[in-house]
Amino acid sequence: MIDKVKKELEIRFPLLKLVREQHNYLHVKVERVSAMDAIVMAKTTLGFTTLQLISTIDRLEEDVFQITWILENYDLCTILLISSNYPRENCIVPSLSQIWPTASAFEREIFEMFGISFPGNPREGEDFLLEDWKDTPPMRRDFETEEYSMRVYGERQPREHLDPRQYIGDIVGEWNTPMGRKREEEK
Amino acid sequence: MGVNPATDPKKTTHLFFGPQHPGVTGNMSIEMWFDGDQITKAITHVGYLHRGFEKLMEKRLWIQNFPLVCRICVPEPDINEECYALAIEELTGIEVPERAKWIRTLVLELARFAVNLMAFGGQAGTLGLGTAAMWGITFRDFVLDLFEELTGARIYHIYIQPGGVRRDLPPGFENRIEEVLTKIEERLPELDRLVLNNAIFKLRTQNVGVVKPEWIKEYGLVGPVARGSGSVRDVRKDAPYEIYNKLDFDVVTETGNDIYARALVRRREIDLSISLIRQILSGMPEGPVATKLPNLTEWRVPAGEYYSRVESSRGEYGYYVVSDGSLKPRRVHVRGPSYVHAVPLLERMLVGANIADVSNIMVSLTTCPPEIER
Amino acid sequence: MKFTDVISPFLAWSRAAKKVDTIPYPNQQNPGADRYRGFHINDTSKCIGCGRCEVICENKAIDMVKVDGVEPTKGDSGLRPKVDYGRCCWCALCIDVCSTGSLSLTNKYSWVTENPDTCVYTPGVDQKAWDSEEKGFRQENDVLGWAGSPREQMEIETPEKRIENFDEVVKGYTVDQAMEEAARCIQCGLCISACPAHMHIPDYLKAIAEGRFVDAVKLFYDNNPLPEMCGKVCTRECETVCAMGYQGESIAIRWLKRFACEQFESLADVLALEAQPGEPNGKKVAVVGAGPSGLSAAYYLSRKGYEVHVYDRLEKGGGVSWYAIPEYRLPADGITKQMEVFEQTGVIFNYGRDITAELLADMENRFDAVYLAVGLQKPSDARIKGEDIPEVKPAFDFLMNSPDKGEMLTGKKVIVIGGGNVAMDTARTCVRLGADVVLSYRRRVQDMPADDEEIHEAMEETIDFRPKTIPIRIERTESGIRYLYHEAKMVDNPKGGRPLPKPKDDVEHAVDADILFSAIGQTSDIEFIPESMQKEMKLKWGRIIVNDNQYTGYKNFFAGGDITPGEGDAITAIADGLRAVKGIIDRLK
Amino acid sequence: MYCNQRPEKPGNKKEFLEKITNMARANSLWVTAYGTGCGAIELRPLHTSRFDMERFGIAMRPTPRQADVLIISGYLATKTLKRVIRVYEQIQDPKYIVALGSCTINGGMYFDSYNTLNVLDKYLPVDVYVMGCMPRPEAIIDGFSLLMEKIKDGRAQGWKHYKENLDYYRENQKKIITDWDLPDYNW
Repeated sequence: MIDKVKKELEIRFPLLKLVREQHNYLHVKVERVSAMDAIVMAKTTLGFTTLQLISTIDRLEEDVFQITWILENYDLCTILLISSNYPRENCIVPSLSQIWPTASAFEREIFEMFGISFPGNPREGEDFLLEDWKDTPPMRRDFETEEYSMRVYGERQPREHLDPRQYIGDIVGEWNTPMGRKREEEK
Repeated sequence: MGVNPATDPKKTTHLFFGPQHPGVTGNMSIEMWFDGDQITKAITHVGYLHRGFEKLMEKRLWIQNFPLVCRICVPEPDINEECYALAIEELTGIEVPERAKWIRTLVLELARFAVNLMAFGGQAGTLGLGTAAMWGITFRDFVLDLFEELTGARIYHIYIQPGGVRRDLPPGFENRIEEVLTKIEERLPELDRLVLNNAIFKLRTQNVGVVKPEWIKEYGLVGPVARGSGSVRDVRKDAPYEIYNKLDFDVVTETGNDIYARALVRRREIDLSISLIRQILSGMPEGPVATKLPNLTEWRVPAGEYYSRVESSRGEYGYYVVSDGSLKPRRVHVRGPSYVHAVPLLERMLVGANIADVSNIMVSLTTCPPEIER
Repeated sequence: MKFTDVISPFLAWSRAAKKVDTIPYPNQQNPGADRYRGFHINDTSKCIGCGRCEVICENKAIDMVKVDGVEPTKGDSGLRPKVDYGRCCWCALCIDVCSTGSLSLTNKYSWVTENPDTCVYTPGVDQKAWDSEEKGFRQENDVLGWAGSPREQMEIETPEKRIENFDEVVKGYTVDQAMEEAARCIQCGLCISACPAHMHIPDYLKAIAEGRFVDAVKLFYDNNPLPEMCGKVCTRECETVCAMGYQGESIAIRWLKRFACEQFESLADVLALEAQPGEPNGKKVAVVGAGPSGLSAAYYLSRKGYEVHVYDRLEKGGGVSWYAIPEYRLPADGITKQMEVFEQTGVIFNYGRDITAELLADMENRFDAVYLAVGLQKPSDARIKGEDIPEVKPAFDFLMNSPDKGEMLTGKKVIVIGGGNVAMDTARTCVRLGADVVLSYRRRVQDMPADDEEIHEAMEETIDFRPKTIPIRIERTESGIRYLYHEAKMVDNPKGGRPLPKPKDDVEHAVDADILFSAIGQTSDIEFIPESMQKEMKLKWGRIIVNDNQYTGYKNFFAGGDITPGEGDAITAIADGLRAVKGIIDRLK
Repeated sequence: MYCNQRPEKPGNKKEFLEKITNMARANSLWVTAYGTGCGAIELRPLHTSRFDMERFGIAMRPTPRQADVLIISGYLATKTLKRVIRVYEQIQDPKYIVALGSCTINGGMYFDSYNTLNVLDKYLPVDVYVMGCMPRPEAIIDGFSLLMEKIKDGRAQGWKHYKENLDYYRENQKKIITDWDLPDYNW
């Protein structure tokens, strides 16, 4: 089954990259331009009629968002993951809410958590999990949650933190060698 | 929370159901518009339990996430641990000892058993049948005692870990399970009389909250919601994990499409769990229960992506785990069955329903808000 | 609607006549299960303050804090975990990773309070109601193995093969093995206090685990200019306190050091930027003795801009520890590799110079400071009757003269007296030269001062161990010598300490042999120091007493290494050199 | 519908009257049925036959108007805090708050989460804390016993404190609820 799916996808999308393949599991990476075609093809001709999940990974160092659509062939319990990269700046991804009623909620969440826009989703922008969020979208890699939490919510008492490694090193004068390499420089 | 202070110019009534409402499952709310007592439009509001699990998991070591993932689903934490552990095992190639697989399956079935007891009783509870709800929760408590003995906690077990489980079964544990099973089994017929053979329950649930079979594929419905409408979908059977392929069972399915059918599925799942637990206890092999892991604070999971699936009491549960080869996960996306059940499906099901049935319908989907919000 | 459906619910009333499920006094009658995860307790005497619990805690609920009555010692940081119950989530990860198993959870679960600020306490130090609770979640390391794991096994030559030649016994780690072994480190830093030179052990283990071998070597050179030698023959105090050693095996710190150095053909190239002479400050320092202590002082002084002259009576640098340690433990090519670094640093070596009183007096005039690191020169007397027979030889001299290149001892019978590393080296060298070796030691095997590994390997190599033997005398026979001894029994030492060997009976046992090596230690020879100087210095048992900065008290004279009292191993000598550098810099300011 | 004035200062009754009313209050604690967090799961066994909290005079009420006690069962998301404030303020005087779990004290598991409070008593007056994550039903009963003792002693004055220091609490509340669309006084 998976062989057939793979073959058909490869014929249609020659630039497709295979990520993982198992007897009921296939993960492929496609070009941005052919992502929607691949999804539609999977739904209409390959039998992956169910949308399980839309997931996003913030690949900050590559400056892209990787969007993964997880589709399922309901009768065969077979999973197809289709991933594609979208540039991070003003990221816009086509909406699937016309094809699957479930897509709308996933897309609303991604809009809230990553700031990715899905034009075509009629309910885009409605509050989903957060209420009146003004900071960087929280699931982005450049959002520091601990810093935010300490700034906004505070903590009861600050930690009395003594790192044993540093504490011992200071007692015995580990860094007090003739060359005196500073710990800060090391780190 | 009472009527919205802003007066609506149209003749429809506008009501909030929840989050502070005894009939709501967990902490969520539904905003509804009525024509008479018939709902014309419904919007689910979630996020009251949003803790940013997925963000926190990116900030913690692989092993440190086990205490975190179990908190995503309070009634049935083990599926989260199992699902996350399965993904890690797939990415790292860690082998699970045979006995650990059996113990894991035992734990998962016990948890499913406990949850179905509570959900089955809870379904009656929403109709005012408090006794059934109390019985269900009390039965569940007997199972929690077993969990306490096995794992050291009633609710958050943190028992399943990559490469096995954290502790071996305590001596004589099998007998205690058998005692509890017998005790509950004896009393289940009473519960049946109280719920399934109850005129009130039948009147309030039959032909109410219908899930049409054609919605199943459209929405990707799973678990008792789908199986109450004729689906035979069960990950335990279709893509077996752990030792489910060695156990003998048939997928529970009903064709009533309504709340009663879903309650019946849960009731039959309880029997199935009892049978599975007995099978597991009779076949439990000896051996080690955990594979040795490397230094936990320096443990790097090889780069890769995997979507792991298990069957929870509410249906298929998925974890999309992405590693970039570092000490911490790059991304963990939790896909609970309630996501589609409680948001798109519930919004659609409620249209045309009566105000009195809202809570009933919601509970029949066993929506678990933390799964949606994480 | 069926009539039965109306009736059937009422049957539930039958429950009214049955036993209830209610627990009458829940909080008293329902203790937590045997394995319940409740509140923390800590056996503070067992705890070593490694901070593993703090690192694994995902909630930052555990802080390591100073507590009264626990002082930092070697192998104990003196810190103890303090738990914040406003953070703790009862996951018990801290229990399963506790390296000593001192931390546990009790099965007490009830703690209510009006004041949220009181929910922080240090288990085992602050009194709590559950301190003596016996049940609860305890570590089971045999199930999980999170608290301690076995060491990566290195390939070792079989005894049958290795006695045929002088090749190294241990083969060293492969890259994968080394990275895995180094990754076992939990970065607690207890080893730093145990290492006399306070090397940056956690840092370089981390560097090795991450494959940054260049960084590791640079970190070695921060406080040890002879890492390859230490990587092979160090006494490894660090490994004795390793937190991983309590429930598993300590990390092979020594082998990892050796591994990192062996990754490079030339250490001088690795340190091309680091090991350079410092900005010259016009001051000159003489270092007497090119052993570990002298070399370490020379290296750092030179990098600090001093002009350093090293004097040694031998023809090559490295000192006796280098020459006397046999090839199978420390191959000679490593010496050249490490000496290149010193040359690159600009140290000037004067080899083949006998150290005399005149030379010392000359130094006093020509140099701003002098560092005496001459070591121990003279073999100790065995004080056995007949030790003046020519076949009775000091083992140390035998080792010094490259025995592997000397004549074979095939078919000869050799007796070695002693239980230290020199005795082991001599015995094992003789075995490799084809001799039949008997090793005689006064006390038990476990009392031997040699490394356990050495003893173990020596035992494998067909050496006839005769512990608990008290020598009586050595006689000359027609073909060679005869060694006579009493068998000993151990009696308790009235003054405390190790048990003393006493003759079991009057029976004299005899062994015939061709050669006897006495390896019972060396003593110092300070005759080269002029009497005028000796008067100014503080001497004890022929050793020079120095202060914390290795200062002798005489002019600008410093001393270190074996000539001062101490452990007498290479790493202590290196540490002496480091302290002397500090002392010299301070004094010449 | 809403009261638009500052709360009146609670008057002082005669001491012996106060004692008698406190006695009565302590023995009938009615709890608002609002499961704000995961600790709610252990409240269910509490009102079933096994632990049976009604024998202690503790009962669940569906609406805040009928209740005296609000249980904050664990962490509070900012979105919930807004609802909780409203629920709390609608409870008739006297009212008490029982906080369950570590999360209410110092953030617990979610100390670095961008969406949960760390220190509850900055926003609402808490009378009793029950330690544990999550606390068992037995521990919650202990918590209620402590609350009863407190009420009997007349020490459970959190609600008075809240009224007297309304400005302090409001300031903290408004700091994290940026879209404050509640009436200022909703008694």
